Amino acid sequence: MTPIWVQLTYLACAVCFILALKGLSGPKTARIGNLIGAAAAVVAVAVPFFYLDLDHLALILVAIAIGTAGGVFGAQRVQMTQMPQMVALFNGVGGGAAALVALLELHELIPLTEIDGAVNWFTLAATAFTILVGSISFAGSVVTFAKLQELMTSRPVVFPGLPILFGASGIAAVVLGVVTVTGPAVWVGVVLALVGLLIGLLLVLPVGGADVPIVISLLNAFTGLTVAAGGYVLDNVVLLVAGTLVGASGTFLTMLMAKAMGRSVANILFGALKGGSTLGSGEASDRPVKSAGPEDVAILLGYADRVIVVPGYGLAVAQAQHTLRELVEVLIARGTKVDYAIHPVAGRMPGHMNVLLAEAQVPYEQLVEMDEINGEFKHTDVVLVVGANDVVNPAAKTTPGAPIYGMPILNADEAQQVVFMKRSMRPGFAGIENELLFDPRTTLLFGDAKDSLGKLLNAVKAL
Amino acid sequence: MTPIWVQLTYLACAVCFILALKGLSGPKTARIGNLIGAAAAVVAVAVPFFYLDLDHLALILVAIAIGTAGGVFGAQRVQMTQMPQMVALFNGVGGGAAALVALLELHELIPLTEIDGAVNWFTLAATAFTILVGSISFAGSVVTFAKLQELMTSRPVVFPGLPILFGASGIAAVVLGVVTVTGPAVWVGVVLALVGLLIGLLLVLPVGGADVPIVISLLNAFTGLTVAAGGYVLDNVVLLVAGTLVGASGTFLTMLMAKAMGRSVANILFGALKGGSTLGSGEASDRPVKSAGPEDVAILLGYADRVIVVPGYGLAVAQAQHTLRELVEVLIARGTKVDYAIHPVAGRMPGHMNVLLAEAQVPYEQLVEMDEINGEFKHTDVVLVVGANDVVNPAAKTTPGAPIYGMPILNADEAQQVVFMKRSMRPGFAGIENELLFDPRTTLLFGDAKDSLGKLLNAVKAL
Amino acid sequence: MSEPIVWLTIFVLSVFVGIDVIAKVSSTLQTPLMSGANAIHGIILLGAVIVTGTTDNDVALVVGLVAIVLAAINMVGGFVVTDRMLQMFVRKKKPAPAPTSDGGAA
Amino acid sequence: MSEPIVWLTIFVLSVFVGIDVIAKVSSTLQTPLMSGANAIHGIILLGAVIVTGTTDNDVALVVGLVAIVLAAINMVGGFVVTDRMLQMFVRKKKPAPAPTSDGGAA
Ligand SMILES: NC(=O)c1ccc[n+]([C@@H]2O[C@H](COP(=O)([O-])OP(=O)(O)OC[C@H]3O[C@@H](n4cnc5c(N)ncnc54)[C@H](OP(=O)(O)O)[C@@H]3O)[C@@H](O)[C@H]2O)c1
Ligand SMILES: NC(=O)c1ccc[n+]([C@@H]2O[C@H](COP(=O)([O-])OP(=O)(O)OC[C@H]3O[C@@H](n4cnc5c(N)ncnc54)[C@H](OP(=O)(O)O)[C@@H]3O)[C@@H](O)[C@H]2O)c1
Repeated sequence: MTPIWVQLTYLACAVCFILALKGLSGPKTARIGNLIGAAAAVVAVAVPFFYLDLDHLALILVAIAIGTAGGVFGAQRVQMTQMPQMVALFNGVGGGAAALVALLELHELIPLTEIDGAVNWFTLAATAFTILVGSISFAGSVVTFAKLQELMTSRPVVFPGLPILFGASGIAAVVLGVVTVTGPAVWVGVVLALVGLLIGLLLVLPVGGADVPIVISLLNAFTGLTVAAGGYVLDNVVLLVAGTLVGASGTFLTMLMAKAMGRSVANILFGALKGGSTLGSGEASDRPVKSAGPEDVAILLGYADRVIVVPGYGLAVAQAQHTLRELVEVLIARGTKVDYAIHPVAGRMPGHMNVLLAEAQVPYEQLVEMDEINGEFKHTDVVLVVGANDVVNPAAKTTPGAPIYGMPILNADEAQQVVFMKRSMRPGFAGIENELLFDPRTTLLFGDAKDSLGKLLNAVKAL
Repeated sequence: MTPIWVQLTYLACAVCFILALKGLSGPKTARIGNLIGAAAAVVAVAVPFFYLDLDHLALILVAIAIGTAGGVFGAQRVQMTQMPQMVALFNGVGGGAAALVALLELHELIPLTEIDGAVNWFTLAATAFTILVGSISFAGSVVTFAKLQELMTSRPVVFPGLPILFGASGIAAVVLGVVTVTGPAVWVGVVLALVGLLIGLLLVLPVGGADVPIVISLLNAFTGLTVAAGGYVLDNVVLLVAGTLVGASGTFLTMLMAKAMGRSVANILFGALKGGSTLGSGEASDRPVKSAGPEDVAILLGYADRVIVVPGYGLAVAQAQHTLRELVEVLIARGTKVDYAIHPVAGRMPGHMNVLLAEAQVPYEQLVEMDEINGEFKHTDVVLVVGANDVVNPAAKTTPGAPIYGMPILNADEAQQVVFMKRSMRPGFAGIENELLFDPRTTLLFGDAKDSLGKLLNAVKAL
Repeated sequence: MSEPIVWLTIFVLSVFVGIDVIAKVSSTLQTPLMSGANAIHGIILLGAVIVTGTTDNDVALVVGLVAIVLAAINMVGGFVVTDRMLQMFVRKKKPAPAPTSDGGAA
Repeated sequence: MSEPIVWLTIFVLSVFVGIDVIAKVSSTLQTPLMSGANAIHGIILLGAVIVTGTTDNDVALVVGLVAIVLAAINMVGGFVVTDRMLQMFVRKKKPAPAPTSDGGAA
């Protein structure tokens, strides 16, 4: 019988996790929420050392130390733009850990199944679930990491037999799960884990690079559910509650993210499988456009009263946020009113632009959300689009059938002048042409955003 | 052992109650939410008839039939303006039922306490809690009913020994509670119930009439908690979850309501006890004002382009909502733009004005919430204040220390002309003078709102 | 987990659900919400039925029957009155019976 | 209540809490929220410690230690990285280091 104080402590930790999530969803309380979660996690992990007579104490502590060091190192070193892949990696190892724990638990349960009624089928089913889904989450997260870190192509990977292989491994997983319940054996669990790895791979390979953040969120929810199932197996309420919280909120968050991009989760996952990539083409257009040099653009900007900057994924790629901030500061010093228009899905993860610009110390007040700023474009002299594309593409309003049709966009097309900074005529994430590039009021400034911004900055200073 | 299907059904019912509350908090889903709750309640109550071998079946069914008839009769007959007291009454009988059930349960537990370890102290404590708080809720609700139905004075009732008596009965309740745990006996439970009734009485007597709706909400939360405790004692999850839901959401709702009035719950409950009434004076002012007859006001209204109607408690008292709707229809037909400005705490319960005007078939679109309409007063020719007072009293902005200071108000004082319809110069609920009555742009139309509106209607038609 | 802790856990979680679920209520709906919540705790009827149906004491039977009547009033009356209130809110969304309203109040 | 039903009840309630608790998140905070939730499921470390500390099989011990390392990375790394992200959001509320911003961007 677990002592009462232990159970109460676990319950208190579970409550803290609830408060942590609650805190994390508001801007003022987010940081303290995260700290509450961390404190609760530390307390919960410390508890078994006090009431259980644990073997291998030294080894366990060393393992914790290694993991902690690894986690801190990775978390400190990662750049803001690499956040999504870092979260993916952390999530993957968590899923892996859950699968391993479940395998060990299966190993311990097997002798007990000899005794009649000592193990109910539900426990075995939960164990199988954890092994399977934990492995899926692990493999899937590793692939997402590889895609985002550009260790492999970030375009959808599809091969002819994929749907069949996927179906077959799904059936195998179900069969193995049933076997785990009816005639449990460790090897069955191990095979189940391998099948899980395969499924994880097949699930994420066909997803296009830019959809990956949504898949990360989904796998995050998966891992939460495995932890919840693990909590059931281990009879531990804090695992159950914490895992379920993450599973439920993660699923909901995934749907929120997908909605912000005007997509459904099923479409993201299986779009490529159903034939046809989830992305449009990646080819450059060869229609004529008006391009200009930094000096011309500097004059446009230097004598504008009102400028709105639209940052996008390219800004993150070019790591040009600091240069951009400098440029904006110079413009403001010249008396121009400048704001940044933040589209909710600009970049490759929600809040990407906020994080990026915050890193460059851009004052919070200058970041204006889409709904607030959309009315101002028509009174704006110049919109400076830095590495963004889809978030200002009028096709979202005008072209039914386009992959982004229906997504709310920034009304850059209503401004007097639009300047695009990009490297080529290649389309953005959605792979469709942007009519705004060909608009007579639009000027293109080709080149890497960091280079261009540097030149632009000098040119503006020289005015 | 309770059959699994029963447990699952109970759990499903508990989930339905969650969905019911969720539904009830959104305008589009409110009605279906209520129906889901009702369906779940019926199913849950039906369950024991199928799995338990209940005695006294006929009597039980008759009792249910009587209660159902009573409930339906009361609910159908009640007028919209009497809603608060009806809710209070329903809540009170619920609390009473919970207390009685707990008394019966205590009676059944006593023989078991002889057996070592058969009954844990927590169960006895929960039983005592239910008896006490159920009785408080019953007595308190009956007093609130009497106050609102004007069976007794609605002003705070305070007598010299009240705080001492209150304290003494509190101590008695604690002692009896401890006795119930240590040496349970039915008579102890009965005395505890009586003490609970006394506490309920003493708790609500000092509360001023207009604060009563908040107290109803609080007692509602109390009853929820007793039902939750009853669920623990009876080992019934649906009672536990449903009761806790109501307890938690009721407490939260009470705080929301109090906040909307710029008060704290403690202040409402104990303000009168702490010496000094919770209300200001009820005396009429004798400063000079400008008053006019219906014909003059009809001319004002008839030739205005923009009129805003501010309904208040007096409209409910006078039952003048139908006449008011007619007047507004006539004005609209004449080409005037007319809306109703709905202050969140106008009247005597939240949403009072919505319910009242909805009863009179006023189209939903004409009811505009405070935040939306507050900007329009300055472009308004005439504001017609019908039986409202505190919700347009500028003292909320200008007089620190006034009981309503800090409460957001309708900016009627920004309009070109203000017409007040009231019977006298007596103040509103908060008992403080309203400077707006003495403003040179203000005209008073004295008399019962129904009479005055009738005359006004005829006068406008005759224009 | 031991029994009281189980119940405590369920209680605590229900508190969170209870608060979060109504956190977004507009002030207009506070009264129907209060009334609906009031109806929900009428589920004590279930407890009253069980206790009454399993007693063999005459006084207890009478008390139990009284409890059933009271609880049924609470439950049934509560849901009916809430529905009546809500009917009024919802009814006049589009088929508003005011032919004159469109012209002036749009 | 029987054990699986208890767990089911706690599960169902936690689902509601999990959804309601984040229902109001702004899109800006979605990434830190995802990251924080990710850290929370690192609590599987607790399970890994218990399982590893009570095994007497060598292979199981090794597997368990691996699980502990992975889980600790998840948990610790998750909270640290979330804090790093949030630090950026919060830091520049008032002491904004942009002396020029007031004049033009107000
Ligand atoms: N935020 C999220 O949560 C999220 C998650 C997944 C997917 N998405 C999707 O991502 C898209 C985001 O839109 P977006 O407008 O930010 O990005 P985008 O549409 O992908 O466009 C990025 C643009 O940046 C340019 N670019 C790339 N590297 C550059 C560099 N080094 N210097 C200058 N320009 C560079 C690219 O053109 P060149 O190649 O010609 O330079 C491209 O036109 C949306 O479609 C959204 O649905 C968002
Ligand atoms: N809504 C809620 O949830 C709630 C709950 C509790 C308390 N309250 C409080 O109640 C107040 C509500 O403000 P309110 O402006 O609606 O009401 P109020 O300030 O109480 O004023 C009501 C006015 O109506 C007049 N009146 C009464 N009967 C009348 C009749 N038959 N014909 C014509 N006039 C009549 C009264 O003046 P005469 O006597 O001179 O006629 C009085 O000036 C606020 O202070 C609020 O905090 C609200």
